[in-house]
Amino acid sequence: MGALFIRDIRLGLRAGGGVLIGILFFLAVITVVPFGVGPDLKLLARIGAAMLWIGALLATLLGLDRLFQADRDDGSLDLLIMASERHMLALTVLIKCLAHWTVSVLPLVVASPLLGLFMNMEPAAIGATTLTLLVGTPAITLIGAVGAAVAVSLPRGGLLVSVIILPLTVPVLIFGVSASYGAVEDPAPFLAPFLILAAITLFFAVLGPLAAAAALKSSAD
Amino acid sequence: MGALFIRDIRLGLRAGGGVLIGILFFLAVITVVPFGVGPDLKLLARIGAAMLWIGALLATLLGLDRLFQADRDDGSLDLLIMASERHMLALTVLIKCLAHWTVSVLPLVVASPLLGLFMNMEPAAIGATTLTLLVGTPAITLIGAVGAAVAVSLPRGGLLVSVIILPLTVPVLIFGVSASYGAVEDPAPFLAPFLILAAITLFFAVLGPLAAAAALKSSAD
Amino acid sequence: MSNHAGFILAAYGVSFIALAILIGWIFVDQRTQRQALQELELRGVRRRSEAKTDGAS
Amino acid sequence: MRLIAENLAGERGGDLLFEGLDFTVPSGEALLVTGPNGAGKSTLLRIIAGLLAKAAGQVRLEQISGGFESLTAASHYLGHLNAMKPVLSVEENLRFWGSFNGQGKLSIADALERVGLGDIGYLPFGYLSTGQKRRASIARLLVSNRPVWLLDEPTAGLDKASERQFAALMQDHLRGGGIIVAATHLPLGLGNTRELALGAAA
Amino acid sequence: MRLIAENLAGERGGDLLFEGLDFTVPSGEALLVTGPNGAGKSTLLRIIAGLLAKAAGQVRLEQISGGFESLTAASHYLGHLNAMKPVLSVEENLRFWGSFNGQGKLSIADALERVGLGDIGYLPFGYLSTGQKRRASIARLLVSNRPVWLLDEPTAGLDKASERQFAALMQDHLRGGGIIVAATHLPLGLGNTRELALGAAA
Amino acid sequence: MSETVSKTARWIDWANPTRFMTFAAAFLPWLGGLTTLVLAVGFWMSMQAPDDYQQGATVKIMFIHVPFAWLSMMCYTIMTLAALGTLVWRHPLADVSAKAAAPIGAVFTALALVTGSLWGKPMWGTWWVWDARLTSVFVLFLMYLGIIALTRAIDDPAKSAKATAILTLVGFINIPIIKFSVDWWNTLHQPASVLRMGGSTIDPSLLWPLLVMAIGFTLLFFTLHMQAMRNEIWRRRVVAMRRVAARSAERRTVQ
Ligand code: HEM
Ligand SMILES: Nc1ncnc2c1ncn2[C@@H]1O[C@H](COP(=O)(O)OP(=O)(O)OP(=O)(O)O)[C@@H](O)[C@H]1O
Ligand SMILES: Nc1ncnc2c1ncn2[C@@H]1O[C@H](COP(=O)(O)OP(=O)(O)OP(=O)(O)O)[C@@H](O)[C@H]1O
Ligand SMILES: [Mg+2]
Ligand SMILES: [Mg+2]
Repeated sequence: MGALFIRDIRLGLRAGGGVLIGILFFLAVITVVPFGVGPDLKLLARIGAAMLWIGALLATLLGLDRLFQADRDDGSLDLLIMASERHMLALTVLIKCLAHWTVSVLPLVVASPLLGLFMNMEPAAIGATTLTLLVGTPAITLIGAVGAAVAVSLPRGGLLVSVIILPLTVPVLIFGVSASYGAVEDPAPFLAPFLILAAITLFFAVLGPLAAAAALKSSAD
Repeated sequence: MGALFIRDIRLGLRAGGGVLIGILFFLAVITVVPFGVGPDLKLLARIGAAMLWIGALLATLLGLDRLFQADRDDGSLDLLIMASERHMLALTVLIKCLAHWTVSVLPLVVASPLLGLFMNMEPAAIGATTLTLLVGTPAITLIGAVGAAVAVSLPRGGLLVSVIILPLTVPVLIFGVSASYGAVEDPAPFLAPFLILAAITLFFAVLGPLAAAAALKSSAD
Repeated sequence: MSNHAGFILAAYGVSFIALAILIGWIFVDQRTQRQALQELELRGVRRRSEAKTDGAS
Repeated sequence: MRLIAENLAGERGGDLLFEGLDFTVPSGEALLVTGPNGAGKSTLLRIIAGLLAKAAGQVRLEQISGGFESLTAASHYLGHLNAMKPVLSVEENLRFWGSFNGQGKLSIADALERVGLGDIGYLPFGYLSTGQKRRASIARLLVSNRPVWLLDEPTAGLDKASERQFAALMQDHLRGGGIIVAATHLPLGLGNTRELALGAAA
Repeated sequence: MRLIAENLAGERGGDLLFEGLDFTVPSGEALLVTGPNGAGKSTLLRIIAGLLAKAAGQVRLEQISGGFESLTAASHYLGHLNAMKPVLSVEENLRFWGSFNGQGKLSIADALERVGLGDIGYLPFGYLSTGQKRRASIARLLVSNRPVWLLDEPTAGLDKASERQFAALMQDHLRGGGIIVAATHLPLGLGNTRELALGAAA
Repeated sequence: MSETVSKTARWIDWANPTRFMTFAAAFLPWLGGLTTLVLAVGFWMSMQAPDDYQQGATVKIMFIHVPFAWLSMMCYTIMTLAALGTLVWRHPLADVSAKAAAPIGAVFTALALVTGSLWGKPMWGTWWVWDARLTSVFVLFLMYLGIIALTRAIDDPAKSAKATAILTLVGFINIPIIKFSVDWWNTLHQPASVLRMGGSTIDPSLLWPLLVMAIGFTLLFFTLHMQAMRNEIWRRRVVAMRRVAARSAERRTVQ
């Protein structure tokens, strides 16, 4: 299992452009929003958390469709499925998700405080947003794994994967954003949505790999 | 050449599930936004154009990295390069870009007025955004093609170059969004950024394929 | 209240057209499949076994 | 240990490719699956490997030794695709499969030596020639210990010397009590083999 | 028409694989390139096809007939990869290459008939078995007319019957004044062939 | 235990595709006729219905909008049951049913959205607001389209069946989640307040046409669904027979 994690991390760093393209896209999102809302710093600060979340959500989608596709194309997926008695397939999926998250999403989370500064957000808001991103984005990857597994046999599943999973990521987004707001606006609570967010991540950490494993098993041909 | 266009369109449609997916993807991306920033119609109207552009950028980037990779992986790229006396390679690249744009981006451009309605944008803003998308998104595909070609030719070093090339899409995004706003907000001009946008597209319509073709030629090994 | 007649007509009209297209498509589909089936049967192609073919769905 | 198939049937996209297959491969023997293109050789191997659902019948491993739980778990599958990552070096690829599949028998260096790639383990897998790639995948069979080898055209692309080398490896495996099921158009140069001829493309 | 190589050298990643190659293949003859894995057979073919830069020397086609401008333009290249899209049907794939490469000789249906795939042209390429895939790629050589065929292990995965069929196709091509350069480990069953043996893995 | 098995077996036997085809062929003309009749009566009744004192003539849109909205949800429920049928009982008809239902459901959902928008413009002054109910219907529409796209993208029915079933099931969890979470999100930011007629206090003069129309459209749905299932079964037979034909032809050429 550790070996799989290390292999996927290596692959991500060495070959897939995922990391940098993801960050770049994230930056692009954050750069153009001020053009839209104008130089109104207050407004920017208000929608800052939402923008960071939307940017992170969309950036996570980039490259997610290749999560299993690459392994299928070179025959590795067959062997991973065959090994399912040694390593439960759901666990294999979980590890692959973790590696993908570490390589393509973690850098965004790390970069988000900087972008929060650009958006004129308060320090507390920045901290809260980063924290919610850290806790919430794994859920997106895990949900995405289901879509990637369902679409694995399609050579260009990219868009399809996003279509399948975007409606499912809506709750994550909602609770992530509301927790971030909760940290600065007084009536709104922080802890409740944050805990729900954590619960969603944990829930999908179980359900996502199981569903993805089922889809992968039936995809072998 | 027509044959190549038709083949690539077919590939895009068959594998990913059709034009429908393109539109659907965009719909899904745009639905996510109100969940993030809240259902405030005024605010939505203001960031509408920026959101449409971000959605289009994401859709264009999804799968763009596979533009030549897929052909390389199954050996088609070799034959395309070998045919370069019959069909200039730069032209081949251009046709491939066109096909990619037609399948993955054009549906979004067509769907964008509808989404403008959902975002509560004014008719003038909707028209301007659609127009800028139509004129500006090809530039993103063309710039991306250079990155994709470089990435194919230098499996390891390629990443770095793509990351240098991809930031070029940010100006496209900025001029596109400012032209869209120019159409509705008074002090901001529409024509100037729009013309710059058109110029960028034309410029890359020539330079992009040439650069990509050069990279591809040196890539064969 | 006839100033809203346009909206009502549009609602009924759109519904009628959409349902007509749906029904028409289903009938065209029926004819296509039936013709293909008849043509194959004329050429003497037989399903291996009914249950098997359907079961493979 | 015995690999037993009873009344096995395989289908692809609704078409029955073969049915009523019965065979037994005892430990120490090899089964050669032959037949024209499209006869279903690869399909049969994938069914045995547990990657494809069988249309009817069953296939199982009896008296399994070595603590494996099922036929799938006890099998190595070498398909047309090499299951190696082009950007990782040969050694990195093998190290990954070795620790993922466990049950190491040979060290990676030894395995590479046995397939004649001792000196180029540091190269990225994508740089190898066709035959070298195939040999590197054969080394994958050696780094983890599995009694059943399912080989789909294993010698495609190998030169004469490597073919002999590989035949010797298979002999070793059989002598150690292993089982081999190989789909092939070419003679493999093995002694104690049974043959299963699948029909014309059905 | 003659394919001429003079003092040709090829390298990979800084290593000289072969040098000082001189050969001439006149119209109507075949050159068999043999040698162990990693000897540089594929490299040589890719150099002739113009896909790889030569390290030294030159290779050219003299007295080209049929209006081709260069060796590359007059060549068909059949590599390890089939250059076909799995999601498109066999016919769609062939139709694309036919109209992209131009110079049609056989219709697609005829070409498929010649390789024994006449009735499954409507299937997606990805559904074919290994040997059927290879035969479909061979059909690609038939739909566009090119005098020079560069074949890299063309018979890998073919069954005996298809091998004979393919040998007949190559004979036809040679009889029509074509040239064949083939890298292979297996005999191709051709008559008038020259052989070029590349050295051991360098 | 053995009894349940045999019971299931009998039930599955009853619903085998061949019997379904016989049954559908006999039943469909009657169902079609009944549908036409009920819809005609319903249409006539809704034309006769009085205007609402608050909403004026636009209340006529209700007679189609509400049935469409109900059917959009009913259809997804049927597809979810079918998905269970595919995954749990592996029933061959289940996948056919789900695949045939998806486009019909998508059309009804789209019509609910369009008629709702056409009602919203005169009533609320805007085509669209991001309120809980509207948004969840929109997401439902997206999921229909996603499922259709998936069934079209994988052409081997055996493979697309499971993938689609998994997606449908996962999507069903999504509907309550979205409905629930949208409430959450609305309390956080002040939403544009949305007028809504009290569901319970509808005047009988409006209720009866609505009910008749609802029954009519439900019948229409079942008619179309049954016919679409028939088409789908035929389509699969055609594909299977073409393959058999091709294969026997190939055997001839090879030998
Ligand atoms: C695009 C916009 C709209 C959508 C997507 C939509 C959706 C729905 C849905 C899903 C239902 C069924 C709810 C249920 O039974 O639980 C429904 C019922 C209903 N809608 Fe709409 N609606 C829209 C616009 C409107 C407008 C503008 C009005 C009137 C001003 C309206 C009035 C009603 C009424 C009266 C019912 C039935 C009452 C009930 O069962 O609660 N809707 N709508
Ligand atoms: N994914 C698939 N979907 C549908 N049909 C398939 C699929 N893969 C293979 N087939 C069909 O199944 C048949 C058997 O294929 P298989 O790969 O088992 O043949 P094979 O005996 O291995 O042939 P070869 O010698 O060419 O490798 C072929 O006719 C092929 O067209
Ligand atoms: N892309 C590459 N980069 C660097 N070296 C390479 C590359 N491709 C091949 N090589 C090396 O070049 C040598 C010759 O490779 P080539 O593919 O020409 O051999 P071959 O004679 O075709 O062998 P085979 O019989 O296995 O096909 C090999 O040693 C290989 O490691
Ligand atoms: Mg095979
Ligand atoms: Mg080679």
